[in-house]
Amino acid sequence: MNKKINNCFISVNIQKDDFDVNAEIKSIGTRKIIGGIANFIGVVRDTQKEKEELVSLELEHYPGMTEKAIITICRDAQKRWEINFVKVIHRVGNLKIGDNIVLVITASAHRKESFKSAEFIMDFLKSRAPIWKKEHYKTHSSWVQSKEEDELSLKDW
Amino acid sequence: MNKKINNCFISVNIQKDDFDVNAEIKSIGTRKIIGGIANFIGVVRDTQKEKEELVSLELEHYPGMTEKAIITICRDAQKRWEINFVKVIHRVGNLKIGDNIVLVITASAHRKESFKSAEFIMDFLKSRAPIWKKEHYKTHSSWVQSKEEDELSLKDW
Amino acid sequence: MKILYFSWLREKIGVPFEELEVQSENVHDLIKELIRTDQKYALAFEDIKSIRVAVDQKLIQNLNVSIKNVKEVAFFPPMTGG
Amino acid sequence: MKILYFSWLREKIGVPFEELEVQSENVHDLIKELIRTDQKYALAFEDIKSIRVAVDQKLIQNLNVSIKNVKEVAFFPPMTGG
Repeated sequence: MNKKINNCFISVNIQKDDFDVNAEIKSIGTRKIIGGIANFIGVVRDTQKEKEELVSLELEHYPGMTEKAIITICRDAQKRWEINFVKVIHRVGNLKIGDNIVLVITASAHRKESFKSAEFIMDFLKSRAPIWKKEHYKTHSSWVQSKEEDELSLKDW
Repeated sequence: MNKKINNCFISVNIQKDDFDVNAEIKSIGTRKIIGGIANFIGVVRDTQKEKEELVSLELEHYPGMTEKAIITICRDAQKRWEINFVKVIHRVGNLKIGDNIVLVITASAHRKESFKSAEFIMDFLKSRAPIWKKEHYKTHSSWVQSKEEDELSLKDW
Repeated sequence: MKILYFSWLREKIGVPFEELEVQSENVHDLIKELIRTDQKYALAFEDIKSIRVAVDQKLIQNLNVSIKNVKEVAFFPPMTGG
Repeated sequence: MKILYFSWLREKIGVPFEELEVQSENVHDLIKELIRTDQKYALAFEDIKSIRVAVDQKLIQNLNVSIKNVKEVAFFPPMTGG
């Protein structure tokens, strides 16, 4: 889903496939007015809450709404900071430890704006994008519970 | 220059050549405990302070000291946040509009720690790494002046 | 109306979505209506505070939101994206 | 002792570095000693507040820092990295 609002290009993809960071950075296109590109990659890690090792992380989402919800988050970021490019790729399906989950790229004339907007988008993705994670272990599975701190951290923005 | 302190791998390179973000992210190696990778790429932009277009940006540095100064910044970041990997590549020489200048990668178990440490390192690079920029235009050249705001922003940390 | 369930709510209800003719005029009544039809809904909606609702793919804050002329209503636990 | 200059200071002095036998015991005196030897130093060090100093590749905050047994002293304007 691609949108261009107030000279800010917003692109959101929900996909099973992995992403190529170089290619996504290249997709920014002309860099004449770009001074800073902030990137964040979320990675499947073993939270080590359980005695056994994580076998896989399953990501379920609400097709249609996920894209819209993320576009809304990106637009909110774009209202607060002067950014020229936002790209969000969120993977769904079954992932393994070390796999990429999510990519957020923001590009701006200024480093602060790119950093803040990427951090803002990541914070809101956590509890505003209709995506749910399930951890699969050898002997059992459990849905990841939302963290109160994630919801509270939104109030700092 | 590579160092490993308290389980944090720190790598700093000053080079003329461009960098490959994918390759640098791959160099993190094992990702078992990594949940977030923050990246920042600084890009040569035309600040449009002058009537004419920027022809090139020349970066001069203090060989030997630059690496040490950046390692010190990375170590300071590592004292404040739980990070497992820091990579800084700073280019020197003659660059054109749109060229990459600097890459900062930090990897951590948690997204906040990786974001904050990357932002911290970028802020300190601005006025603590012995690097100087000269803007070349068709008819004249001028050294980039340090910004008071860059020095002041360090006090927020 | 299309009613969708995600995450453990989907598992408790047993289907990802269902097409239902409903009488209710708002979300609150819809939940009560569902609970009356089958025990599985009563179990799924037991802890209503832990359930989030989207009406036509928009998150709502209040169960009194009208569902007249609405195409889909989705129920799910707090999101864990990112 | 190796004395290095960077950015516009290098341009004003005309060389990136020079090897000098100096008498001074601290940075402050070294600057005065240089200024006595040639007009170009006087011009380069005119606005001393805008000049940063590194002794053996470590930034110093105070010009009274000793330069005894020091290998290199570098003078440069505020840095503009990143």
